[in-house]
Amino acid sequence: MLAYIARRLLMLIPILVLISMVSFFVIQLPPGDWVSTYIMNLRTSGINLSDQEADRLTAMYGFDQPEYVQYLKWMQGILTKGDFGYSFQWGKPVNDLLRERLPLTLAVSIFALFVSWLIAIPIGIYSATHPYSLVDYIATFLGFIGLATPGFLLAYILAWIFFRYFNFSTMGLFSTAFLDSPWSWAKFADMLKHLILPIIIIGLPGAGSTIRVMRANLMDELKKQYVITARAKGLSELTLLFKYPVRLAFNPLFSTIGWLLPAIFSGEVLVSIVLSLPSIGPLLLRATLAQDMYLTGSIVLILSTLTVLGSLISDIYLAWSDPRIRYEGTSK
Amino acid sequence: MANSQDVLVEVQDLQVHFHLHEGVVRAVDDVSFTIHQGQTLGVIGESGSGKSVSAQSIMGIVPSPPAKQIGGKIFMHLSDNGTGYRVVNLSELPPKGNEFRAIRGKEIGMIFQEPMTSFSPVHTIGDQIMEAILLHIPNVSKKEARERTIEILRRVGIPKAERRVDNYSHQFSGGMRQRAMIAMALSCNPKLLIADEPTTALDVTIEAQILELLKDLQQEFNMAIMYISHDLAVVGGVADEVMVMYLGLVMEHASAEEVFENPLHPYTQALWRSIPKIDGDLSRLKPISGTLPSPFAVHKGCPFFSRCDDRIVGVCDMARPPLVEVKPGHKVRCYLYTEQGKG
Amino acid sequence: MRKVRFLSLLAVVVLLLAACGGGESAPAAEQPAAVEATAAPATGAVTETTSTTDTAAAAPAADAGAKEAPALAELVKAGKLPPLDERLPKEPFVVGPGVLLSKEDLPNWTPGQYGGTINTAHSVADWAPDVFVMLNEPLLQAPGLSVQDIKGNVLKSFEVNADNTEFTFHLREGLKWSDGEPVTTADVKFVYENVYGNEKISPTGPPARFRNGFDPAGEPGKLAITDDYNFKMTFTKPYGGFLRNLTIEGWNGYTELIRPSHFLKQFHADFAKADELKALLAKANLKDEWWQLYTQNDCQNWNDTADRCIGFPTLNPWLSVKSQSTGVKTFERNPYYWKVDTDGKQLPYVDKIVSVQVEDVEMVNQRVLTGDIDYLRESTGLVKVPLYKENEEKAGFNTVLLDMHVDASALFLNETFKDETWRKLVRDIRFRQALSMALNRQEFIDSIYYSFAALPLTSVGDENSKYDVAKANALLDEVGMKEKDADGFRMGPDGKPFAILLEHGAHAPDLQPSAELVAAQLKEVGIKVNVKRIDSTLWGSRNTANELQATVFWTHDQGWDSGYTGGIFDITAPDWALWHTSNGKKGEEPPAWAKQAWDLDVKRWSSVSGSDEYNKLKEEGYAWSRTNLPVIQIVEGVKYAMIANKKLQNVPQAGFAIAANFAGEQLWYGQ
Amino acid sequence: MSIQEQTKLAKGNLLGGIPANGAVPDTGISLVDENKEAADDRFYYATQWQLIRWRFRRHKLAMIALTLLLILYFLAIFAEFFSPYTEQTRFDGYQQGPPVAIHIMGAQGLQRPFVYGRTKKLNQKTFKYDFTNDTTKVFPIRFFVRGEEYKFWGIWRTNLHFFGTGKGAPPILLFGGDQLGRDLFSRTIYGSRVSLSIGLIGVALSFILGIVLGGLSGYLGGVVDEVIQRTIDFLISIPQLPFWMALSAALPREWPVIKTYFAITLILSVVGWAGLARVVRGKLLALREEDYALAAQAAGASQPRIIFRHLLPGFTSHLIVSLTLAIPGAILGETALSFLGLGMQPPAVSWGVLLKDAQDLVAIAQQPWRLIPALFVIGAVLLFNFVGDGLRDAADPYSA
Repeated sequence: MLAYIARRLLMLIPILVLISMVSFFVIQLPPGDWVSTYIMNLRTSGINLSDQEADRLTAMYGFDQPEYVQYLKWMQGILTKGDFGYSFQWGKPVNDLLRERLPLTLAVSIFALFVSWLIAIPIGIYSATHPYSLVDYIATFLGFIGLATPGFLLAYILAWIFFRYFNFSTMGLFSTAFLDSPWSWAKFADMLKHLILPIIIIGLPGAGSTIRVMRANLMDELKKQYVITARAKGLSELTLLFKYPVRLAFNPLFSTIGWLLPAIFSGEVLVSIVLSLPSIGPLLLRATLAQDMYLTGSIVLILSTLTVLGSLISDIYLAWSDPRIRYEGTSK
Repeated sequence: MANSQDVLVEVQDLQVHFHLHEGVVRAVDDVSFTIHQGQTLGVIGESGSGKSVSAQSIMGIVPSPPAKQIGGKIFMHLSDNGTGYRVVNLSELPPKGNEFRAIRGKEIGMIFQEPMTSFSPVHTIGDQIMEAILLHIPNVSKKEARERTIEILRRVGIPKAERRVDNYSHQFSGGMRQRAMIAMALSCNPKLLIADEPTTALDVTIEAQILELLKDLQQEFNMAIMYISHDLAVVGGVADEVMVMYLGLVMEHASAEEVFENPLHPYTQALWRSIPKIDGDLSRLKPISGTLPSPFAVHKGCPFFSRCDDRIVGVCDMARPPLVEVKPGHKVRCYLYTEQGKG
Repeated sequence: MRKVRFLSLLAVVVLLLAACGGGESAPAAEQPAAVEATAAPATGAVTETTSTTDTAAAAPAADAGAKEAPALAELVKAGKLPPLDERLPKEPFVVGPGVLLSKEDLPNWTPGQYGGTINTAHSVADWAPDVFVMLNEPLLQAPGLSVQDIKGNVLKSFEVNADNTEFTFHLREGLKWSDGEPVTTADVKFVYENVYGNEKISPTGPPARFRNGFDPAGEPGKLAITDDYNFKMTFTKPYGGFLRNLTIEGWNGYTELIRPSHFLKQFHADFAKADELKALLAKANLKDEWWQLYTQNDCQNWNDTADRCIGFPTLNPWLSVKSQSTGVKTFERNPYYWKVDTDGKQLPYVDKIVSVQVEDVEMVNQRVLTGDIDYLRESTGLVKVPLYKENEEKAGFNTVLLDMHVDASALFLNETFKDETWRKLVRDIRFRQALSMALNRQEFIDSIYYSFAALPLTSVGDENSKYDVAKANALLDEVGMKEKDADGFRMGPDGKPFAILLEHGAHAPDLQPSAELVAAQLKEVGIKVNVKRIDSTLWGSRNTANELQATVFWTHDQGWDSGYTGGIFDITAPDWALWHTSNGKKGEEPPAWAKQAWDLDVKRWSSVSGSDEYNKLKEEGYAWSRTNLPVIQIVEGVKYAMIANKKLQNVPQAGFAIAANFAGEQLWYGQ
Repeated sequence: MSIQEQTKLAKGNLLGGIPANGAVPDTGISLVDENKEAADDRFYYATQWQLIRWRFRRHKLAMIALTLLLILYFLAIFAEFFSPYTEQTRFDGYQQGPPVAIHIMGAQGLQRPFVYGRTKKLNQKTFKYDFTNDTTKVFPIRFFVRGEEYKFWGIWRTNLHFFGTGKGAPPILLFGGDQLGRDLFSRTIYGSRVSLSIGLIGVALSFILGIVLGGLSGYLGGVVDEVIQRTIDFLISIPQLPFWMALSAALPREWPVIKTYFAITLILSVVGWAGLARVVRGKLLALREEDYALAAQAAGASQPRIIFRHLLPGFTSHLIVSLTLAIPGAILGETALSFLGLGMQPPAVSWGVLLKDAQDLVAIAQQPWRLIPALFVIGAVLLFNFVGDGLRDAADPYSA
C-alpha cells in the first residue's frame, strides 16, 4: 500500500511538469499577447496608444523573450519562491489574486459538493430502496431537472425571481450597504445570504447526477447475493443497507471525487459569471481572454494539480476500500 | 405422522405469488411439509418449481415486492431454555421485524448457491461471520466472537483458520468460500440449516467434500437440514425425506428410499430416467419431453400434463389432481393413483 | 430611504457642529443610532427642494458657511489636515453654471451639499471606466467634451503666439498633490525630461501629442521652464491643435505632462539612492531593470482606478483607497482637490464612489432595478430601457437618454486587403456606394437602436444613405458583377464566386446584430457576406496585420468633431495608414483622395480649435467623407441610456452621456 | 451399490439431471406472453439485445421519451419543410414581438384558424413596443402551403412548407420574434439540427476510444495500464476552457462557424474519452477476476475476445447510463460555450445561440417567449435521460 502510494506520488512529477508546460504554452496559441489585448481594451475605451508605446510595453514586460525563457523563469519563481508571477491585467502579483479568490472558490465548491451530497445521497438511497414509488419518481424527476437546466439560465431566472419578489440583488458577494464596510457579523450574514443561491445552483447538477448514480449503483448492489446472505444472518435492514450495499455503492462516487473539482469548477465559472462572484472561474476566463499568461498558467496549474491530487486520493481510497485492489499485488 | 416433539418446522398450505408486469406467477401453490429435528428434507425441482421460494418463505427473505404470500402458515417450534418449547407462526411475523430477525441466522441458517458472491467483497470473512455471532449470542465480547469464528472455521475445514479469518472472500477458492458460508450459517448453532443448491456451482470432488461435511455437521450439531437441489442424485445422498416440486406444486413427497425405489409420479419417474445408472445402458436414458410451460400459464389440470407420458386426456387436463397419501408417508399428486385415474 | 436618512444625519451633524462651535467631534457615519432620534425633526428644518425650480436657494442655510466636507473639517480640527485655505490653490478652479457642462446640457446648475456615496459598477478587470472618466482631469478644459472654447483646468491658463508655435502655460500657485506636496514645474520637467527623455522608460521619446502636427514622426516640442509655476512649449511648425491635445480629447489627463516627481524619483535611477533602489528592485524580483520598477510604480491617468495605484499622489477629485471587499473599488474625496463651487465650497460634493466588479453586464441591470446603483452609463443598454422605465419609480432612479460619444456601427471594407480582385472592386467608389445604398438603415434604427438613432447624413450624406436597391443593383452591374450563380449571388468581376468575409469582435452589443443585418441586407442585392464573430483581441491583431477583409466597428470621434478623416484608415486601409505613420517607409502608398484626409488633418491640427478656420476644416472633413465614402457609416446620433439616482443633482438633460461622468465632481445628493 | 454412489458417478458423466432451461435465473420469474408456445421459444433463444429491446418497450416513460426524441430529430432533419420560414427571414414590425395569436373566432363566428396582421409602435412612456392587431382582414393558416423558397438539404429548390399563411400574408410566429424580427419557431427548429447532432459524433468517438483504451488498460494491466492511466490523469486534470479558446483561434479562419465547431467537438472528444476509460478500467479490474473471465481464458479465448465478448457485457448498463448522460452533456455544453462566447456564434443558429439571445433580463421580465428555446434544451436533455433510464433498466438482466 505504501509502495503503491509512493509510486503514484512519483508518477505525479512528470504529469505536473507536462501540465505546467501545456498550461503555459497552449494558452499562448492564439495570435497576439497581453500587450495587444491591453491596447485593444484601451482602444475600446477610446484611448489610442501608439505603436511605439506598444513596443515599449512589449519589451518592458519581457514579451520579446522566447517563450521557453519566459516559461523557465516562471517555473523557477514557483519552485524556488512560490511566486506564481505577475498578472498584467490586474497589475499585481498572481499570488495576491489567488489569495483573494481561491479560498472563496474552494469554499463555494466544497459547500456546493457537500450540499449536493447531503441532498442527493439520502434521496438516492431512498429511491433505490423504494424504486418506482412516488417519492422515487419525484426525486428522479427533480434530479433530471437539475441535470437538464443550464446553470447560467437558472441563475438568471432565480436572480430575476429574487429581484421581483424580494427586491434582493443576488449579484456579487455583498449588498451595496456592506460593499465598503469592514468585516462584521452583519456583513458576514449578508455574504452568506448572497452565497445561498450560487451554492444551490452550482450544486444542483451535481445533486442530479449523484441521485442517479447512487440510485443505479445501489440498485445494482441490492440485487447481489451478499445482501441476501447478510439478511439471512438476521441483520436489521438499516444496518444491512449501510454496512454493505451503500458502502459499495459509494465507491463509484468516491472514485470520481477527483474529477468533481473540474466539473464543479466549470459549473462555477458560469454561475460565478452570472452572479458576479469574485472567484477563480471568472478570473480564469478573463485571464485567458486577455492572454494574461502567468495568471492563466497559474490557475490552470493549480486546478490541474488539485485534480491530480484529488484523483490520487480517490485511487488511494478505492484501493484502501476494495481489498481486491488493495491486494492486487499479493493475490497474483 | 411424526411425534410433535421432534417437529421443527411445519409449513401448511403455503401460497406465494409473484405479481409481475406480465401477470401473476404462482411460485408456490398450496405447499405443506414438515421438517423434523435432526432430519434432512430434500426438495427437488427444476428452475421455477418453487423450491427456493418455499425455503425463502421460511427464512422470510422472499423478495417482496414482487412476491406476496397469499396464504398458508409456517410454524416454527422453538425451544425455550431447553425446557419447554413454543410455536411461532413465522408467516405472521413482519419479515423485517426484530422477532423474525432474532430467528433468522440464530434458529435458521442458510447457505446459497453462489459462494462467489455470497460474501461482501469489502469485508473480511471473519468480520462477516462474527457479525452473526455478535448479533445473536448475548453477552459475547468481540474477542470471544472472533475466537468462536476461528473455531467454527476450523471446524468446517479451513486450514490455518486463525489467519484466514482476516482474509477477504476473493482470497478464498470456491470450495473454501462455501465452507466459510457454512461456517457462517452454523455460527449460532441453528436448529435448521437451509441449503439452497449449495454445491451446484462447485466441481464434483468439492461437492462430495461439502456434502460429507454437511452430514458430519448435522450429526454434531443435531440440526435439521432443508436441502434444495435440482439434482436428484445429490438429494438422494443426503436426504431422509424427499419432496418433488413442479411449477409451485408438490408432486410427490416420501422418504428418500421410497422416492428412489418406488417413484410413483410420472414426473419423478421421468427425472429418474434422465439420470444414467451405473449398471444401466445409456439407451435407457431419456430426457423429459417438451419444455417447461410459461410460469404465467394458469393450468386448469395437472401442470405436468403437456409433458407427461402417462397422461389421461379428459381427466388430467380438466382439474388439478389432489395430493393423495398412497401409503403411509408417501404422498403423490397424480390421477393415476386416484379413483378417477384408475377408472 | 437610506440616503435620505444619511443626508438628514449630515444636516443634523452640521447643525450641531455649527451650534457647538465645533467643540464636539462625532463622525456622522459612525454613530448613526445616537443621532437618529433627532433626525426627523431636523429634516423639517431643511428647506424643501424641488428639482425643476431654481434650486440654488435650496442649499441649507446651516452648511452654507462650511466650505469643506464635514469629515475633512473633523480632520482639520484634529490637526491631521491643514486648514482648507492651505490646501486650496491661490486661484482655485471655480465651478458654476455652464463651466463643466454647457448651459444647454445642464440648464439649472445648482451649488450642492456635501455627502453621500455614488454606487456604481464596472465589468472590466481592474478598470472602472465610469469612475475613470469621473476622476480624470485634463490639463485644459472646455464644457462637456467640447474643444471649442478651451480654458485652463489643472493648468491655470495659457497664451499662444500668433503662428501657433509657442505656448506659455501657468500652473496654479498653491496647487497640491493629494499627499499635500506642492505641484510645481519640477513635476513638468520630470515628465518631459526624465520620463519622455529617458530612453529606457520611453525608447521612442515623447508621445505624438508633443510633436509637430500631432505626428508620431514629428519633431518634439521644446520645454522651457521659466520658474516654479510657468513654463513654455515651443514647436518648429504651427500646432494650434496642441491645445486640444491637452483637453479631454482622447481621454487625456494631466499625467501627460505633470506627475508627482517627489514620489516617482525613488524609482528613477537618475534620482534614487543606489542602495535604496537596489532594495526596491530586489523586492520586486528584478535585477537592475529599474525602468521596469519605475513603470510598475508610475500611474498614468487611465491607471487611476487600478488597484496598484492606490496611494499614488493625484490631482483627481476622488482618490482610490483600499477596499474592504474583493472585487470592489472605493474612492474617497481628495482633501487637496482644487475646484470650488460658486459659493467657495471645495468640491467634490459626494463623499465616496463605490464600484463593484461584475462579471456579466446583464446582472448590473438587476442591481439597477433593485436601486443598488446610483449612477451607471458604461454598462447600460438601449434594449433595457423598457425595463428601466418600468422600475424607475420603485427603485428611485431616472433613465436619461443622452447622446453617445461614438457613432455606433459602421461597415469597414478593407481597401488594402491582400486580394487583387477585391482591392480593385472595393477601391471603386461605385461599389462602396452600391453597398451603402443597399443598406436599409431604417431597419437598423428600428431593430437595433429602438429608433434612438439617425441616418448618417453628416458622414455619408443624403444620397448615399438612401435605401435604393434598384440603384445599388445597377451600380453593382456597372462594376462588373453582373453574373450570378445558381443561388442568386453575384460573381466577382473576375467571374469567380464572390464572398466578403466579415469578421467582427464583441466590443459592443450592437456589433453582432449589425453584422448579421448587413449580411442579410446585402444578400438582397446578391452580395454574399459570411459573418464570423471572433475574439476582440484576435480582431485587434488581425486588424493590425491587415488581415480583416471587412468588419463592423464604431467610428470614434463624433464627440470631438475631428470628422471622418485620417484615423478611418487604421481599419479601412491599414496598409495606407502604415504608409502614412512610417513616412512612406512601410505599407502601401495611398491614392490621392486618401492623402487628402491627412492633409486636412494636418491643417486642422495646426489651427486653433474653435477658430473659424478650424470649423471650416472640420466641415471640409465631413464633405470629404461624404464624397469618398471611405467607410460606410450605418447610423449616427445613437442615444445612450444613463441611470442616475433620482436625488442626484446637476445631472445633464442633454449632450453626451459620458460628459456627465466627466463632470462628476459637481454631482450632489438632494432631498 | 448405494444410491448415493450411483448418483455421484452419474453426475460425473453428465452435469445436472434435467435439461436446463436457457439462461433463466432460478427465481421463478421470466417474461413471456401468455400461453404462446411460439413466444416461449422466441424467449428462450432470444439474444441479449432482443431481450433489452423487449424490456425497453415495456418502459412507458422511456418509450414516450424515445418517441418525442424521434419526433425532434425528424423535425430537425426536415427543418426547412416544417418551419414556416427560413432561420434568417426577417419580418419588419415583428422585432421582439410576442407570439402571433391564432384565432378561430372571426367576424363571421367560428372559422378555420387564422391570424391577423399587426402593427408595431413604440410607446413613448414605457418605451415598450405596442403591437396592435389589424382585425379588418384575416389570414387563414394553411397546411402544405407555398411560401418562402428554400433549398431542401441544400439540394432541391422548393417553396413547400408544412404550414404557414402563404406568401405575402402577415407571418405566423408561433414563438414570437427575435431582435431582428425573425421567427423564433423556425429558428428553434433549425437550431435543433446543429444542437441535436453536434454531440452525437463527439460522444461516439469518445466512447469508442474510452472503451477500447479503458478495456486494454483494465484487462492487460502492467505498463499499458500505467501509461494509459497517467494519460487519463493528465487529460482529466486540464481545464477545457483555455483549450477551447486556443483551438477556436488556431483553426483555419475560412472555415464556416459550424465546421469550426464540429472540428473542436471532435478534438475535444479525443480528450473526452478519459473519464469513460477510467470507469471501464475500474469495472474490468473487478470483473476480470470473476470466474467466467478465467473460464474464457482457460478455454483459450483471445484477450480482445475476452474483453469485448465476455467482460464488456458485464457492465453494459453502466456504459449506457454514461452514454445517455454524455449526449445531453454535449447539448448542455454547447449552450454553455455559447454563453461564454466560445461556441456557436450568429449567424449560425443553434439552441445555444438562441439561449444566449434570451440571456437578457428584458427577455425574462418582459418577453418570456424568448425563453422557449430553453425549454427545448431542457426537454431534449430530459428525454435523453428518460431514454437512458429505460435502457438501463432494460439492459439489466435482473430487472423485473
